[in-house]
Amino acid sequence: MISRRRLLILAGASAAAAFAGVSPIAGSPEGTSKDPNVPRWAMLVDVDKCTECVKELIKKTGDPHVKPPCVVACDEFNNVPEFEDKKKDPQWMRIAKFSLDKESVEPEEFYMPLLCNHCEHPACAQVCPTKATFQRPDGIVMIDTHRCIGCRYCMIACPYGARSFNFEDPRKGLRHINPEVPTRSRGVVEKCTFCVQIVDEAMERGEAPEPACVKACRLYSKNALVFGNVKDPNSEISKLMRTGYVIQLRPGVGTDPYVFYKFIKERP
Amino acid sequence: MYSTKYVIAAIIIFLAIVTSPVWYDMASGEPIHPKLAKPTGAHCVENTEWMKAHHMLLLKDWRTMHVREGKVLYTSQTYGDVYNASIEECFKCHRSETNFCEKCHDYMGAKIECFECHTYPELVEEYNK
Amino acid sequence: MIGGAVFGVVIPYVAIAVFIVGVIYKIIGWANSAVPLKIPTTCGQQYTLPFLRRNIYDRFDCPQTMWETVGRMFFEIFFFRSLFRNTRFYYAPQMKYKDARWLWLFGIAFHYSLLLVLIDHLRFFMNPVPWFSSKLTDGLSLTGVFVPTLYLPGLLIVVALALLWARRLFFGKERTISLPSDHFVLILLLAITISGNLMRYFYKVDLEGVKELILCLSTFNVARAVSIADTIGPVLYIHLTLVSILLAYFPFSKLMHSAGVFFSPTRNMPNDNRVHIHINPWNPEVKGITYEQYYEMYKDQLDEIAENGYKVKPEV
Amino acid sequence: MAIEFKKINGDSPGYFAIVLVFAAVVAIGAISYLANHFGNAPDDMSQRVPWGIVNGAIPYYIGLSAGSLILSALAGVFNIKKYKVFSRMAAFLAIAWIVVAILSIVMDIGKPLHLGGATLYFNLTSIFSWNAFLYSSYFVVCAIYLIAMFEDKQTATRILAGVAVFWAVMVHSGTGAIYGYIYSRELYHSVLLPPLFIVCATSSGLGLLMATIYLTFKYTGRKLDPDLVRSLSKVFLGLILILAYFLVDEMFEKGYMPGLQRAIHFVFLDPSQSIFWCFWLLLIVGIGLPAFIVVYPRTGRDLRWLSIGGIIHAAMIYAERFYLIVPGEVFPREYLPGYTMTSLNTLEGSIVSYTPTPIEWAQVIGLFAVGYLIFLIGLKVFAILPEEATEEVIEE
Amino acid sequence: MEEQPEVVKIEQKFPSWRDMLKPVTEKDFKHGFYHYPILKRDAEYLKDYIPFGTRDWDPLDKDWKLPEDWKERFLNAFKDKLEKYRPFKLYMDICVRCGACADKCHYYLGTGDPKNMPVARAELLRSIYRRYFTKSGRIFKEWAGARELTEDVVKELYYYLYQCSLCRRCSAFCPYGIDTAEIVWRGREILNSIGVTHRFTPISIAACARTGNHLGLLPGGMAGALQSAAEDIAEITGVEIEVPINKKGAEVLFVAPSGDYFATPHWFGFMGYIMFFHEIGLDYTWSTYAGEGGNFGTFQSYELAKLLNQKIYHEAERLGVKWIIGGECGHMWRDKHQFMATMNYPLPSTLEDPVNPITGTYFENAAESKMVHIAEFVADVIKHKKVKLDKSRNDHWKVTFHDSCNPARAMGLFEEPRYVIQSCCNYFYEMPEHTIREKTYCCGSGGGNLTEEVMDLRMRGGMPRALALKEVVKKHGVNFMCTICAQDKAAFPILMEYWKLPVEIGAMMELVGNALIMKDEEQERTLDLRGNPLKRGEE
Repeated sequence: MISRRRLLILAGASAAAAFAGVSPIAGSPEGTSKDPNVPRWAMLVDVDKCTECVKELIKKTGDPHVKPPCVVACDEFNNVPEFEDKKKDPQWMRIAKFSLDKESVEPEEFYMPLLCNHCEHPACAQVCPTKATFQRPDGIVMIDTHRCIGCRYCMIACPYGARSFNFEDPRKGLRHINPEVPTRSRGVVEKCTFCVQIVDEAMERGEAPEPACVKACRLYSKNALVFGNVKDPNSEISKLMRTGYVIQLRPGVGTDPYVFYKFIKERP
Repeated sequence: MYSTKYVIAAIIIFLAIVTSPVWYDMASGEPIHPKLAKPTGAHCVENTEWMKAHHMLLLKDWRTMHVREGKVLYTSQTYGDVYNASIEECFKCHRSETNFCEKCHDYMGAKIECFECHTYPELVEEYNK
Repeated sequence: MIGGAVFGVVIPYVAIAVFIVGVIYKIIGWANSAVPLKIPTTCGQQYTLPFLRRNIYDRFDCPQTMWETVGRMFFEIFFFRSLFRNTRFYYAPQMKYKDARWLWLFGIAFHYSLLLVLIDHLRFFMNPVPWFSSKLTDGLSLTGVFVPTLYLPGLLIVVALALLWARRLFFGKERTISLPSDHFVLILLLAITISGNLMRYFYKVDLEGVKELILCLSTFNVARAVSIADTIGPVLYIHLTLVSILLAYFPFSKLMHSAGVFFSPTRNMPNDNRVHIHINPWNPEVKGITYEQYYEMYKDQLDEIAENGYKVKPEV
Repeated sequence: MAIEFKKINGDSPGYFAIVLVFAAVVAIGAISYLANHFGNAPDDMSQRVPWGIVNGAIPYYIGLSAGSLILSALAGVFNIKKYKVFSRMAAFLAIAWIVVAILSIVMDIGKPLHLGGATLYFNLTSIFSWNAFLYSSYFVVCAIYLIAMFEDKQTATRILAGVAVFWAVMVHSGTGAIYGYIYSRELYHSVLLPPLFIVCATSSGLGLLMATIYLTFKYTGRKLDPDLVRSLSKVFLGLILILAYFLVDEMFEKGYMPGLQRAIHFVFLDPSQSIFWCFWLLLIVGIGLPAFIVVYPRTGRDLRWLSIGGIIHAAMIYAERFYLIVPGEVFPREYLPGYTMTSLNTLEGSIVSYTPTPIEWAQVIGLFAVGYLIFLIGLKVFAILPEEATEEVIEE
Repeated sequence: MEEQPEVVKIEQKFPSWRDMLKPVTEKDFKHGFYHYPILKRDAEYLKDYIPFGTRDWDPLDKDWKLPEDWKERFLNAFKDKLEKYRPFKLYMDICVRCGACADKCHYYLGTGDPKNMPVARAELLRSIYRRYFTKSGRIFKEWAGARELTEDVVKELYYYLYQCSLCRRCSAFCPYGIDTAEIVWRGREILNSIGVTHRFTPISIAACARTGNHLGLLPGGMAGALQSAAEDIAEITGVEIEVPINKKGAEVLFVAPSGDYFATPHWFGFMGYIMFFHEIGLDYTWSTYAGEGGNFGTFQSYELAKLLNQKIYHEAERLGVKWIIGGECGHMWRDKHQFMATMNYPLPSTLEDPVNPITGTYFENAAESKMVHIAEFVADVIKHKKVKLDKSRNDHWKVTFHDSCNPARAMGLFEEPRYVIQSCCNYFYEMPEHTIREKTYCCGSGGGNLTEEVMDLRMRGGMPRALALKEVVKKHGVNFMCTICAQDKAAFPILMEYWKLPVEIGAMMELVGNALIMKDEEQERTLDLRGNPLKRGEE
């Protein structure tokens, strides 16, 4: 028969949730954790290696819109759909070409990936009316799509254009499904999660996590992307960050992004 | 004036409405209870009887644990063993969504929203052919 | 064993039987009395001279034809048109008349919620579930907040009933005219709806078993019903027994207004009294004074009128 | 003698015709909504422009609501007795518009059935969360205010009028803040937006109300003292001039900043962009023309012209919403300031055009029709129209 | 203008449901609210219909000297009514006591007595019904709202059933259309069966049964009334009119309520009828045998109603008229429109289709019962411009129209009188919306209450109407309330005096008579029908 105690606990918990307005266990702590044992995930992009890789690929394929392995891996792992119409096509990770805004000097172009910056002060979580977007103690900014109402305020607020809205049912744009990650539904916003499934699973096993893009980059033997815990001074990412000039995107808006871009032109 | 014909019509309509489930059920010829796919495995996460009524509460708690708190593991309160707090865990025993979840929910007229986003074995199979 | 059989099988069967037989008995009881006179309450302009326009509302409030009468009944039953006319008289300080359609609002909220909740319940009674029932339920449920989805009419019905009861408790006039039975029905309905909501959101029962039980009952598979009845949690039986009480009480109470409104002669008859004469089946003979008797009584005066050529002239 | 308010009979073929027309428009809007959200009917929104004109409907209709309510409460708060005749009508319109505004939120969001979450999980830092609270409470305040008026409760009406005006200001400031506080987009980020929203809410609400008053009184055969509308039109003139001042002020402020020059050129000076036309049409047709109509003696005395002016202004305020919402999205953000950017796989870094499709327009117009449908039915069901409206105030 | 009277103090009491079941007995009967008992003379005459009426009793007595087996008779009568009247039986069952009707009753508003709420009035009978005719009442007694039938209950029934004017205002608001008039009518019938009846209506019923009209005017008296009306007309207009009476072979029989024959202000309407029919040259006749349009029997019982209204068809048959016109009267039209044809079916074959001989209009809405309302008839004639009207002759009146309960809610006669009035006068104003048309308030004196002993009740019952009138008096300076009911015309002048309203009461036909420009009228009229000087060209 039913375990009466548990029934009451569960029922009581949900009752309390209904009346208090918030789930007792769902409250996300404000800000990332101060606890030194809780990691703070970040990503470092070596812009030079990235540029090298993309240029190489463009040359090889002749396609200026080529998707490098990191983007392909991201799309595949996270079930990011592909639609013909660029206007409606969601993209978590994308490669952009930059050049100094001075045509006269013929500046050199460089390429770098754009993805969710998992900011320390995420504008999206700030504006989300349902707390569907929230920041985990380890710094990962997540969307609880169960709660998302699809108002797209976060897309307006995000300074990095990292978010995509599902104008269509994503399953229509998928040819392959990774069962580990849910495909989202029509009418919600989605974005890069630092492959949170991989991160959580690795943490459970006590290993160092490696998101799909980072893994793909490593397997493609470019090592342009590094993922790790910046709180740990001995982590690879911390070490690498000490070796060059590291910038953040749009530091002026004060969101304090945790995807760092490293510039060092190491000429042979 | 007795307006007998209207009264008789009214009684017939009343009877028809009140007894409609009886006729409907008899005419439909559906079995009283649908045959659900048998799960593999010794037991469910919790007591089966309890799961029948409360599975969605459990899933909801799992979802809060997993998504918002990053806790991945759940310890069964009945059996004490540990499970991945994920809907994928269900499909380890319940190999079929269509013949288990959907069938029973169809029977009950309850909508399942999980699989608008979450995947299930049949769907993955269909896509990854 | 006994409990399940009693609460799950015997009581529902008895209640349903009492309900059906009782309602029909009551209807036949009404039908056995004749409607001697055609007494529609006219709330609009009658069918009259062609140059006096009757607007659409007059047609429904003062029906002349059968279809207009049907229209009137339709608006009465589906929109509570008469209640919508409600005004309230204020004594102080200005002695004014005001719209007071709260009763209409609460009433319509309650009745429509009830209808929708009943339609939602079809999923327990019908196998396979009819499409309109599940479509309607999906459209009226808020998802993403609670498990299961919040079924709005189910909550609204509690609110509406509470408001209706509050009228009876806190308003002087309504308190005065409320009999214990009026409170009883409201309390019973509140208990039913609250227990239903509790069952939906907090104290879950095995719905699969509930449906199986109900299907067994509706296909008269008593043996199986008895065996299933035992496996279902007690919370259901609170709800089910309360519903059974309501069903059994229905024919003997004011709840019969739901059938009675169709029979009300002030609403279901057209105002065509002078066009189609209504027949009273027991029209009695009444012996009044005849003209001959009258003439005998006032012979001289009547003769005088006759002498003047049946006319009266002014004497100026 | 107190002003007497009456229901209309609502039995003329004209009444039914206009109700049917609006109902048909509502039906078209509803069908386009369903086709857009559950079918394949195209809108022109994109990952770069996620807020289109249906989203623009939210501030627009809230503006109409706030404007109507502020006018309705004028009589109560500032004790301008002569406008009391319009107070019920304006308050009812305010309710109709807030219903429409809430409906437009429902129509705009991707998961309308999840909307309950917005009340359950309140996010203190989200303006949208605050607005969800403000909008629903504003509806309640409006309703209580209207009920107090129906019940002829003088003191309560006056107090509630004050509360309602305060609430309307809050609500619309909040709506302005939704856009104004977005610091990641320079074209959005503006401290002027909340006050500007209030001004254009009042002006558009008033403009539409003038036309509504005129048409309603005309077609219900009621006497309307032209002086009343004329004095309203002077308030209207003042408001649109303030609006123009704000717009120009903001234009110059943005234009003064070298970093925004390209964006400013794109918004204000590039005739190939619809936004250019939006802004200048708003300024010339939406503000200049109505101002002229009010000022020019021949048109300023003619209620028909004034109504036309009001309607033009109210319609052009939609262009204002377009101008407020769309350029900030269309004009690309600089992720790495000083560098030009082109994305390999998405449309980032370039101007993504946004041209509303008929499907989107049908939704917006359908919403508009919902407002007037509520109003038309309200005229029949509630006593909101005065028997006549005259300038002189008869004391009781 | 005099000081307004102090507002009548209305004590509202809200007793508990238990107190509501306790009967109000002779000890609590308030003066001015209870009726005197039936006179022996009338009881003797009507003994077939109202047995036991001849005994000696008074409502204030402790012992009402009811017959030995009164309880049995009462219950038998109750059962009989349940079997015969579906509405009665239905309305006993389906009331949900929602309270929508409660403050719709003018008597409740005026007295504040909770038992004057329509629902409570019906509950008086329902409580007995439950006790003796339903299972639940028999088992749960008081808790099911049932009560024993005792002499006290009979006293209470007598007290309250005669505080209803059968205006059916509550019925218009009831979601099930429960018709309190129907219930009260049955209640009074049941009381009649044990000889508990009031004084007022049986006097008129007996008189009408004997002489043909409620007032007991003999044929000569009626002829005299017609003659003096014709003389008054001649005095004011200079036109001498011959009035047909008992004329065989006339096309139309005209039936007016007998109040018109001599009471004021009915009289001016009476003159109006004669002038109008003369002007259009209608071939009609008055009748002495069927000289009464009103029917007080409808306040008492089915049989008594039939006793009175059958005479009209008998007379129509005897005189050989083609069809019938009925005058301005309220309850008369409930009887004529809803009851008469049913009660007298089959109708005399001598009657023909009601076609207006002046305009040729076929009165389709009276196709079978052959009885046309005067307002319908006049409106038709005016519409076809067969008469000349001078609106300015009514310029000294600022007119409002009081919809009489029964033509309004039992017939749907709203537009015809308004059309006629608006064709006859320049200044017409409606009273507040909630007091006109189907929501009209009773004058407070209908349904058998037009009697001196219940004056307090009548004045209180007339309060809502008086207040509504006061609004238009203040707003538009209304000084003339037009009504198409004989009882209104009798009741309102007293009410106006009581509420200090400077308003004259008059008939629709008075306004028609005033405005009517007669063919053989030689000089300009200087007086209206009341003999007041005409005031023209002002304003």
